Amino acid sequence: MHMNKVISCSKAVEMIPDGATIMVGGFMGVGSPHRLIDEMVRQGRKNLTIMANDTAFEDIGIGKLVAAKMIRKLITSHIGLNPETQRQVIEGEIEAELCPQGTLAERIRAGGFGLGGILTPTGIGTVVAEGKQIMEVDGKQFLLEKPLTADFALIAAHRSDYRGNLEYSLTARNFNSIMATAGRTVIVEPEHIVPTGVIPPDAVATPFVCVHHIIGRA
Amino acid sequence: MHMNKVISCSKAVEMIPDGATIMVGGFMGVGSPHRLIDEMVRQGRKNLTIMANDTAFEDIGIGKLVAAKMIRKLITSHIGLNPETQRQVIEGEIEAELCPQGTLAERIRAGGFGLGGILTPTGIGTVVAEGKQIMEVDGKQFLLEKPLTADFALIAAHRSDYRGNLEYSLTARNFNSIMATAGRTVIVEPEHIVPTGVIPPDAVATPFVCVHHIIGRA
Amino acid sequence: MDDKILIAKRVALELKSGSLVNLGIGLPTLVPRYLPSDMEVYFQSENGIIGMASVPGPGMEEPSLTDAGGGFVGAIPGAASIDSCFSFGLIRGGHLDLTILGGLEVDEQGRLANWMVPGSRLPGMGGAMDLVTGAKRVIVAMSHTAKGQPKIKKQCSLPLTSVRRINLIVTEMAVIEPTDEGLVLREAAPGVKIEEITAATEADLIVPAHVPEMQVDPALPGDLFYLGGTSRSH
Amino acid sequence: MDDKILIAKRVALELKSGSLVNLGIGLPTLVPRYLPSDMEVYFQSENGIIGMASVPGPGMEEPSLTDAGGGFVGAIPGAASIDSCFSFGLIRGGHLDLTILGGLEVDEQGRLANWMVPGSRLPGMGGAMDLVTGAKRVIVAMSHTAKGQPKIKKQCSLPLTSVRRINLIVTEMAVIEPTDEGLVLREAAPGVKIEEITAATEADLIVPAHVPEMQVDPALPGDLFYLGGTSRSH
Repeated sequence: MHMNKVISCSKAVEMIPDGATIMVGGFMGVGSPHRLIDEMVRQGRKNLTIMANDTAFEDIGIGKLVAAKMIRKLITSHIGLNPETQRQVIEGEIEAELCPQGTLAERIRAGGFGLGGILTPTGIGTVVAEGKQIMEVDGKQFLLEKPLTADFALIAAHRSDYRGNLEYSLTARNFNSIMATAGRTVIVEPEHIVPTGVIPPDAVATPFVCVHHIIGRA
Repeated sequence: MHMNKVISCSKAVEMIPDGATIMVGGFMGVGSPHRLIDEMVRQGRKNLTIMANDTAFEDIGIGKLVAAKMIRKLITSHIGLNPETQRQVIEGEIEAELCPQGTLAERIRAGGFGLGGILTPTGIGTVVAEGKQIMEVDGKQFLLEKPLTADFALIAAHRSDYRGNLEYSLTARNFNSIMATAGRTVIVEPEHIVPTGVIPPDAVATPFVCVHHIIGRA
Repeated sequence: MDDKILIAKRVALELKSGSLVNLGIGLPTLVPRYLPSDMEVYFQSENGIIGMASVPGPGMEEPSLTDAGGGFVGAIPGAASIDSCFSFGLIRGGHLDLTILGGLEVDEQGRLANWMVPGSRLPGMGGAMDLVTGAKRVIVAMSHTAKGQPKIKKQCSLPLTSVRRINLIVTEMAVIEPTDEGLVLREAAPGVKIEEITAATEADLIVPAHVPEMQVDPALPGDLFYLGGTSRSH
Repeated sequence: MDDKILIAKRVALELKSGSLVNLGIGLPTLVPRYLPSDMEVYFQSENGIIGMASVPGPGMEEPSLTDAGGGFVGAIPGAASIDSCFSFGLIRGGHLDLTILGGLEVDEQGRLANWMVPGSRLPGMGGAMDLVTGAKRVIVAMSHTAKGQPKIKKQCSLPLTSVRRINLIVTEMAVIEPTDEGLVLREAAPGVKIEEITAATEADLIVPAHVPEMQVDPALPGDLFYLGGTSRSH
């Protein structure tokens, strides 16, 4: 017998307080935890800090959190396909930190893996470098970008076993497997839950030790 | 029709000159490219710089390169189970740089992924930190460890397709998938070669674009 | 010939068999249409697929297989899925042979600005900064002017995407190569005079004694067929 | 009771259900034998498996499933394979609840030296530095003395593995906890007097008014059964 990590969507969202810092998986809505997002909107959280690649579209994925004005701060690489996010950012309703996509992914990984930051050539000589430390290593310049962690990581997966081993599907993987390492509490919304042992060790993309709660069938 | 990357073991080793810098996959011989190593010994390379987790045992894996006195410099985390490596290092025949295992893995990844180095807490306050830069990030100290790349990465895999998509098996994965990103020429020795398309996209651990040559059946 | 198709056909000549290529949104996704059928080029979409192809046909869209704009795509046999760290590791680590991007401005040193217009548009840089900094080769495919104003300028007025010098600019008027000496006019589009190019370019152009005409195949298809191209249902 | 078995039985009491644990080579691999059967503890081997178990039986060894010493192991249903970056990412990133390691020396500040003896043994640190620096909890399981000399010293004479203060020392004589105030004697082994412990310890020990006796179950098996334990054929 082993611990059952499955909980309901509403119970999971009840754990998340106003003001929480939350990583949300997905890329333009693909591979986002849609049921968790809908439940967040239903329960009405506010003042959230959201870290995510993008805010999708106005009526899809993380865009719904924007539309419901639940976000105080946003760390993201792209908001160009969501005019409402741009409006809230330009009008100062959301404080936005724009971060190059590859840097964002590495910063989250660094947070999850205990590294003090990353040294990247991306952003050198651009506005992204403003106020940041430049490091010279063997004659080349790199920007020091700091690690990111979050109170919660809300991720989506294709399959989970009852222990929390995860498989992803194609481009729905994106930031999910990385965020799974960097949330202090990691909640996964899988499309399917299978008996433990069904996912072979080599097919596991996120090992069960990273996952704290699994959202059960609707 | 697509390019066929399969070559013979002897042709592959002929590409490697004396004095080359080579990453070799494997952990205590498990997941090492044994046929490539045997062929290296047969063809008799010298003055090699080898980067590998360990030197296995005297008659297994990388230990054979040590026994044949082919190594000038070694960057590794552990030589404790190979007395001949210890002898050559203590007597100055091999110049050894000992590196904590997690740091070694990240340095190789940093080399493969274009990062300027890694910032790790591992080694702070120990002999490993001597001569290295300490960075303070948000009040915590980290050691700057530099990236590693190599002329060649010799790796082992469970299956390859003809394009070079790779799957690994259990603990035979270890450093192989990481080194596959960091060698300027990457040569894989798979246990099996399968038609392209047989390994599904989500099962690919090393994408084909990282692999330059595939060793054919013996 | 449509300007976009002219640009796409010319850019297609720069692609090499066996190379890994990333295409920006819009014009760059027209390029694959104009590759010789015996050439195998691998397309990476930075959201996590290597071996991107078009959707095989209507009704065969897969919700978990999209490009960086969220449009449905397909995949070649032997495609590989990767996470965002691996995807950008390939880009930053020099594994990406070529990226083809649109541009808002390019300066005399060959530096690109393509990610924001202060005060009016704040889309975020997405993957553009990593792509321009890390790809082995960067081709900017863009219209030569915008609203009659040159886009190739002495200085970019917009924020730079990277300080890295890009490798080639292809417009409907010309092919221009940024070099140590400056911007060199390499080719002129069919029927376009060199004076017209220099007049439409704010930056100084180095004009060699002989500037050949841009060679593209007019027999290749002339319809706007984008890789991906199948929008999502939102 | 054999010293090693006593230590292993005592360390086993420190493990918690649902936790992720890494075991050093040697003595620490005795510990799983002494866990209650209803407790589920997950063992990581840093060479890339989470959910390590013993080989299910003779003839069922798998060449690609080994521990960090190269010995054959098994895996629980729902085990996961990971590469070396992920393995040490878990260790460095605070995902590893506990590591149990052998020790050569521990100093008065609770700092461990366990990876080299200058001039005579140069094994390399392997994963030890990452483990001691990164694990949430570090237990050192070792003999109290070596050749009659104390291993718990005022200062380590050997190079440190990490400056991080370890959490607990378990020997055949005592359980000792490094704290802000110094090394606190928490338990004495059955039949061992406190004076014997302080005499065998070079570092100052803080001895509370009441030092309970180490409680281990003598009914548990007394044979040396190591996790892994199946050597390779070299």
